[in-house]
Amino acid sequence: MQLNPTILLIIALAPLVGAVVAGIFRSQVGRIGAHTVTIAGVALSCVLSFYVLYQLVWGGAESYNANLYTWFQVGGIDAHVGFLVDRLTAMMMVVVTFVSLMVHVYTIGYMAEDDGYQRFFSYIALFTFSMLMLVMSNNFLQLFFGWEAVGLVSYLLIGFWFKRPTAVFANMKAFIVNRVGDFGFLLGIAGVLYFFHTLDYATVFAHSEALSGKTLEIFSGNPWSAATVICICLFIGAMGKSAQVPLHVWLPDSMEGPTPISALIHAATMVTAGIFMVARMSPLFELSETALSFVLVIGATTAFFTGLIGIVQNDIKRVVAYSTLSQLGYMTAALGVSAYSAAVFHLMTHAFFKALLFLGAGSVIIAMHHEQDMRYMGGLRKYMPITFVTAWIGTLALTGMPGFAGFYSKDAIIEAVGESHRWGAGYAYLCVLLGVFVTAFYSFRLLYLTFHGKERFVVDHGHGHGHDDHGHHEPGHLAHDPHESPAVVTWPLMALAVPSIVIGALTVGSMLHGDYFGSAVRVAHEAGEGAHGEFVGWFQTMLEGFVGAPFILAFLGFALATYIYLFNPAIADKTKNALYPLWNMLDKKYWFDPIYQAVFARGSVVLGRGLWKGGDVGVIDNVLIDGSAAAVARTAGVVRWLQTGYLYTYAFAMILGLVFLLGGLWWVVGK
Amino acid sequence: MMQSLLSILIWLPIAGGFAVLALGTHRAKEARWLALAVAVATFIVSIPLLTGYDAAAGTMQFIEQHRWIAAINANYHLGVDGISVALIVLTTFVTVLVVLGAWDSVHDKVNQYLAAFLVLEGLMVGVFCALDALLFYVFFEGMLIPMFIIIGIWGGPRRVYATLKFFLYTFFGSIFMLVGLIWLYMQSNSWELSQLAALKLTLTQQSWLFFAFLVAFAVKVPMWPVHTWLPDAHVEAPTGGSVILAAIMLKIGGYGFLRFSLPITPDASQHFAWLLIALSLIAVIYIGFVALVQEDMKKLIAYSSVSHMGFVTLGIFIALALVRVSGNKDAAYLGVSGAMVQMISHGFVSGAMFSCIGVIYDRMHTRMIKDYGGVVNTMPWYAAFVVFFAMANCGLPGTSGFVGEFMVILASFQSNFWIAALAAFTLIIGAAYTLWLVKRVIWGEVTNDHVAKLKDIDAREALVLGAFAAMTLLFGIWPEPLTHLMDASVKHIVDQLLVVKAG
Amino acid sequence: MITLSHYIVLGTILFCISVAGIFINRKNVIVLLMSIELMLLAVNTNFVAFSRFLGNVDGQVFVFFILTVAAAESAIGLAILVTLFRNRATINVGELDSMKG
Amino acid sequence: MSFSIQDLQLILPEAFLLFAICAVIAVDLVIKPAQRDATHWLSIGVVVATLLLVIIDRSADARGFSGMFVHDAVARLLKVFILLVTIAVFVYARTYLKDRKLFVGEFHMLVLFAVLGMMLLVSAGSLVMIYVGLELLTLSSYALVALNRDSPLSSEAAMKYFVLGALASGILLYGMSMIYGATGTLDLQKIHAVASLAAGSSHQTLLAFGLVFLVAGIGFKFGAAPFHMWLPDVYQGSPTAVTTFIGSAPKIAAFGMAWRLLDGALGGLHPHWGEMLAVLAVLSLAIGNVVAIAQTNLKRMLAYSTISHVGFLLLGLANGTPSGYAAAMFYAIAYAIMSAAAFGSIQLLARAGFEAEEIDDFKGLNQRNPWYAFVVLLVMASLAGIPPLFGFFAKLLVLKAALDAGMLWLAIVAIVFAIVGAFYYLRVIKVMYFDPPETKDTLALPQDIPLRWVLSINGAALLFLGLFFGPLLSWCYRAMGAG
Repeated sequence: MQLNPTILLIIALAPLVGAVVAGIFRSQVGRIGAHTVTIAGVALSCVLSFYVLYQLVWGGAESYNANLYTWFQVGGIDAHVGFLVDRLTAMMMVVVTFVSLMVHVYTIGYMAEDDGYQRFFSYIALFTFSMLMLVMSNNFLQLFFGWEAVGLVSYLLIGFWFKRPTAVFANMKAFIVNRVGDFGFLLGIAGVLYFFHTLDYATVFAHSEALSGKTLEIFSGNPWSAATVICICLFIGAMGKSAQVPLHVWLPDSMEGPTPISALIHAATMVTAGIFMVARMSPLFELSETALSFVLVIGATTAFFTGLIGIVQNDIKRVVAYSTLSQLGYMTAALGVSAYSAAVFHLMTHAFFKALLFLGAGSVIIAMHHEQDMRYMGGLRKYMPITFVTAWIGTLALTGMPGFAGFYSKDAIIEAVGESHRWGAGYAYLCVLLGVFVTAFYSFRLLYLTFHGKERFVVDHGHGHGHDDHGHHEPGHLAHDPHESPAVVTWPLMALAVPSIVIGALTVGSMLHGDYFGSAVRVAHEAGEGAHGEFVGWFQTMLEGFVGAPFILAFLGFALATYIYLFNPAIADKTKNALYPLWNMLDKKYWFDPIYQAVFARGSVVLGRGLWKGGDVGVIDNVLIDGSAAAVARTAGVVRWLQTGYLYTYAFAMILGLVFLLGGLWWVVGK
Repeated sequence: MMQSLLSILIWLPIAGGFAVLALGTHRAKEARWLALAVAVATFIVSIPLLTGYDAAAGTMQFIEQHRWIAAINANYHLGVDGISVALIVLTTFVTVLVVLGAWDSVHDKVNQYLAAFLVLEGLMVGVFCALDALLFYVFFEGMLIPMFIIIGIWGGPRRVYATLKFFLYTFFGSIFMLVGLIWLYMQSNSWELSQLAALKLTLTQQSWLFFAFLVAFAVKVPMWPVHTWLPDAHVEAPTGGSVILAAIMLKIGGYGFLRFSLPITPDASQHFAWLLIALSLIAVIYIGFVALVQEDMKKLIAYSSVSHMGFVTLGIFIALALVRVSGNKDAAYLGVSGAMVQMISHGFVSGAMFSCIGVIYDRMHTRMIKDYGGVVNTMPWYAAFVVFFAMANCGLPGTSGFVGEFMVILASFQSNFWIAALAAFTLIIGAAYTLWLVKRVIWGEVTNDHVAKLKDIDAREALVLGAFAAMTLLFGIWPEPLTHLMDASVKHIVDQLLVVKAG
Repeated sequence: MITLSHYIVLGTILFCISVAGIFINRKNVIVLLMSIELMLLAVNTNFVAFSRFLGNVDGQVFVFFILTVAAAESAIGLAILVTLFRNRATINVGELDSMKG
Repeated sequence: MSFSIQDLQLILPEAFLLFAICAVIAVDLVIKPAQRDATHWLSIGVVVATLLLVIIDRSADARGFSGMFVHDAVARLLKVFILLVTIAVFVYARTYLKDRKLFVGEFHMLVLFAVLGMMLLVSAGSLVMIYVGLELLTLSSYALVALNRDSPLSSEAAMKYFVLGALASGILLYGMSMIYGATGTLDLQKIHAVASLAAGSSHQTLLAFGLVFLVAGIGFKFGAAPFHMWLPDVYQGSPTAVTTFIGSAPKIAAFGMAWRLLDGALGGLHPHWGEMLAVLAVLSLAIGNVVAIAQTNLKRMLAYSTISHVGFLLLGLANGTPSGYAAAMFYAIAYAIMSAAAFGSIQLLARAGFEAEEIDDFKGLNQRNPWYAFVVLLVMASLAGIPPLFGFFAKLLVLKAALDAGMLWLAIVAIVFAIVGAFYYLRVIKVMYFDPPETKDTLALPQDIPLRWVLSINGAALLFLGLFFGPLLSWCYRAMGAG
């Protein structure tokens, strides 16, 4: 049977309608109206997404691929807007709409006191629309549209509190760094058009083999494999969006935005767009070993080194942010070893538990009156039990506690990387293994610093702070006791906690070992696909997990964290001083930001000023334009004095002319 | 009516302009309404052009031909193809918005101001539909005086320098074209563009002509390095002047390339395509960096205009490289269509940007970025528009700003990876200068109490900006109508390129 | 025997003298008027000589015209001279430079 | 030598003009100074009548008085415009002269005589006629320049003009004598028959000398560099009314003379005088345009601009083909009309005790009187050669002629200097439109209705003739017998 296009259209447009209503008529609809309409929209598309998923998986509907309308048609080249909905898409749709819905609800509580309430809802609804356009696209053009549209919304949301200089810097940074990625992405698309004469997925993937053997002469003399060039270009786009080293610098800063969007955009959905895209493009990537190795190395590097930074962060959100970076690294590494399904699987599980962690952090932040520094927290478990429990669940999922969602996906990735013989796999394997340890360490550190230990904040009653002042008071001082967040906040936490536990166990079979994705992802040589050995069922796998190297490493991390932060906090500072250079390097995040700032930002400004003052003003204007004008004027000033005013000069000039003409004629006639 | 539609489009605004002029300097109110009426009427009259034009054919339509000067057989010969139609409607549309935009912001000699714009409108329409080289030249040059006056009277402090620079620059460029045209006339004894295009010319002759035309059109576009009049002109010009300048006048350069350089000197154009491509890329990148460091908002947008127009010339001349060298016609269509879409889109976007700047200039009387900051706090709706147009300016998909650049980059890749890469660099640098501007002007805390006193846009301004925004969005989401309108004509032009004229 | 060329040379000499008189003299305007008369004289000489040697009277007729016009010319010249003197109280060529550049 | 009635018919306009002038003199003698207007309107009437006579005369081309007087299309065309421009000159002059107590009969007499001279000049058939017509024109001009007897500048200008003019006509005459000596005739046609510099042809030297002297004389009449020096001083020194006259109509006459002499008589020598004129053209373009930039006095600036325009005109002439002559003729007419308007507007602004001849005197004219600012705008734009104004098409045709003659580089030079030239015309527009007026008081324009109307028409004509110059152009072509 065929999927109903109208349903798909509704799924995509319902959030957009909500966004427009809440945005344009913000004053008319008011706060209630704003969140009602947007939540209604997102809820609708969430429900329908589940329906579509059901249809595809159990309803036996074949995947849908059709154009809505022609975007442009020039000569033989045309571009369309349309939907391609297969199981991969459906899964993404579900993840996106579900998490988005949770975040919408959560926001009611989180932004309760913000006067940008309607604006915020309009933005996140708009984001949902853009993200859906991205995942549902059936061609590269629309993909790029969604790609940049989510970038725009992320720009707007990071800078949501536009009064904060840090926020408006962060959003510009995010957009421009993403643009660096899109630069490559666009070239990739151009390459696709060049070699396939179409932007339509189906056609391109169907003829992807046509690409093998084709070359592109980038540097005259040595032709490169076209596939490699195109795939690397496309992947550069993914690096921007999915914050892979060295284009990761924008993601930590993006935490300037309100926490709900950190959960939605910068953890669950948008940042995984890169992963999704590469998985989508698997038919192309499979054509280029080089490109895949590139992907692998980048991913592994991100997975380990950004995780390290998480250890030294004190801002609760930033810790989670760095863990996100590291997890994205895992997914990318999985892609690099052609374990697309593992990557997407991890993408899904990660979406749930990372959203959970972020929202949990947000809940803590509410309780702490927008104090985000963990050094002023501690012992919160007794104030906010629900948040406490859910946070634990999220952490266990993240660290890969066997049985929890993260375990299945992460193990699959590690396994795949381990089995791979691709160039760089060895290095990658090392990275992802160590990464497990690091992940466990910073995750539990976060838990302990936040919920356990003794309270490091003082509650000074009396001068009544309202909730509305966003932590302008001196750090660690609260107006009144922290308390559990309202239901609209805790319900989403619980709602996300459930999948964080079970989703892995439920889907591992079909996603990794079954043929869930069908033709959506294509793997050239079976060896690439991870864990294709016998599948022994989720429970068995869990049990095996307890003896696997990853679990041991994770446990070490957990143990170390427990020892240091639960029992003997003093060690933390001791080690810090002992390993100061290392600590400093991590604290400075490997000096990426200062270097980029100095080289690119400053550099371009200096260059621009040089070109402007030197080239435009200096040479072209002053010398050529005004210069010649001045020259003419000067000549005029001189020549005019030939007109002396004396009769005899005039007469003399005439005679001179006469003689001159005579001479001239003489010369001519003489010849 | 239909058969003299173009004449009406040309002479209605001009006549209206003189009527407005005749009202005298003291009847400002009447002048505004009359001018608006004329502008709207012209726009309405231009609608049949869209509906009545048979895009599938792509030929010259709405032809009007009368003897003008028998002695040198110059004709009053008008006609439009898809390209002209698009540009003409753009002209009539933008003029309405300019008249509206000037409603409260111009108080000195209102009638002359509006009259100048109406006359200008007529002349610009004339440029876009003249099929007789001499007639074209007359319209082309005729525009100088009104613009000279507009910048000179209602301009900023350095207006005299700016307007003289503008005038002499353009005059310098066009007068070489004049010599070229006369020479052509002597070869073919006709001013008919079609006849000139049919003329057989050696490569040397073509090269001379090519450069004669190049000077004229490169100055108008403007291409690096003859662009320096533009920033000054824009900075000093009144809002309306900047809008018209950016939205339409610059297009005349690109239009000229398509109408003159390509058909008349195809071989020379191919021969020197590399040069033009290089200049276009310089415009995109070099100017991008220059725009980055501007302290004056208008100057910044002016430079970004230069940078964006780089895509127009790139698209046009990449097509030559494609169709002549690799015989890749589809890509060539893509390039030229991209150039055209870019022109139209830039008309909306840059016009909108300058209108935006005008809005706050009317309130603060400064264009210096440092005098602003945190405008969003006092003018949220305005800020929304600015951010939207800023996104369009850095080519966000979904806005028309993206379409043209996208097509041109795709086309360039078909010719050479590096050309595409350098062109695509605009994604980064364009975002950088635009968003940095937005950051410094719109976001942040209110920086000074002038900003604190700002009033948000009123209905009229909202109407103007809204109209621009609607167009930008429409062609961003669905450029097909636009490309369809021009497709056949573009094909026609590109196919002409295949004709080797050099005997 | 005096040939045509003698007359031509004479005319030329006269002409050159008069021209020299005009731009070498930096003193007196009257001298300029005289030089002009001299120039016309040179011209007349030419015409007469030519007409004589060509055996064609037109030249001599022309001379009458020239003489007549010359009279009128010098009349006007002197008149201008008078007004000049009235206004400037000088007829020194070197002082007639209030307009220049 | 035999008079026939046809001969008299040929010179009917000139004859009428002559007697009419005498009549005007007589009338002017008897009326009281208060009734000077009578003389004024009478003079205008005379010119109009003459114009009518010229126009209605449909008789075929002919040569009268045994070839002394040529009656052909060119002559008729030139006369028409000489007379038209003269009418404008008279109208512009009235108030200006009255304000300065110069509204005297002499002005009218002298102008009319000058007109008579020009009419004879343009239809001269022999060197004698050329000389007589020329002298009649120049002598009257000398006197006109000195019209303001109490002005040091005027008399200085007059003296310079006189001396140099006399020198020039001396040179011209000397040239004529050479030609005469070489060809043995004064009749232009006959000269044309025999004159040639072909090697070995008789009297080569004489002819060469004669040619050069003639060209020099013509150059002076036009005011082409390096024979231009008189022009700025005379334009500046003489009363604006007079400047208007000698700056306009005589250029048309000068073209007539040049054409009769160079083409009519020495056509065989075209290659040589063509090159000479080209040289003069370049010099004039350069000096005229460049030096004009440095001027602050509008009259003087316009004088230099005249020089540059002469440069353009000579380009057309140098081409030496009928179409080239037609272009040059068109240019001469266009220029005469433009400069009449230019000087006319100066007179419009001038008041008693205020000459309005400095460029700054035009400051803020747009605020004080938009319409006349617009007229001046038209004039300046037209002089600068911006379409769709008359001046542009004049330039266009001349450039075409230059290219026709293969003088590409000359054309390039011409346009480069045209760009330079545009600058100083724009400066006038700038002053009128962009600068604030120096005095707040409302501009007191003379209540001289004819002046206002004629000036407006003259300005509007620049636009109208720009758009519809076809008939005039084909008239020029037909007159020159060009295709």
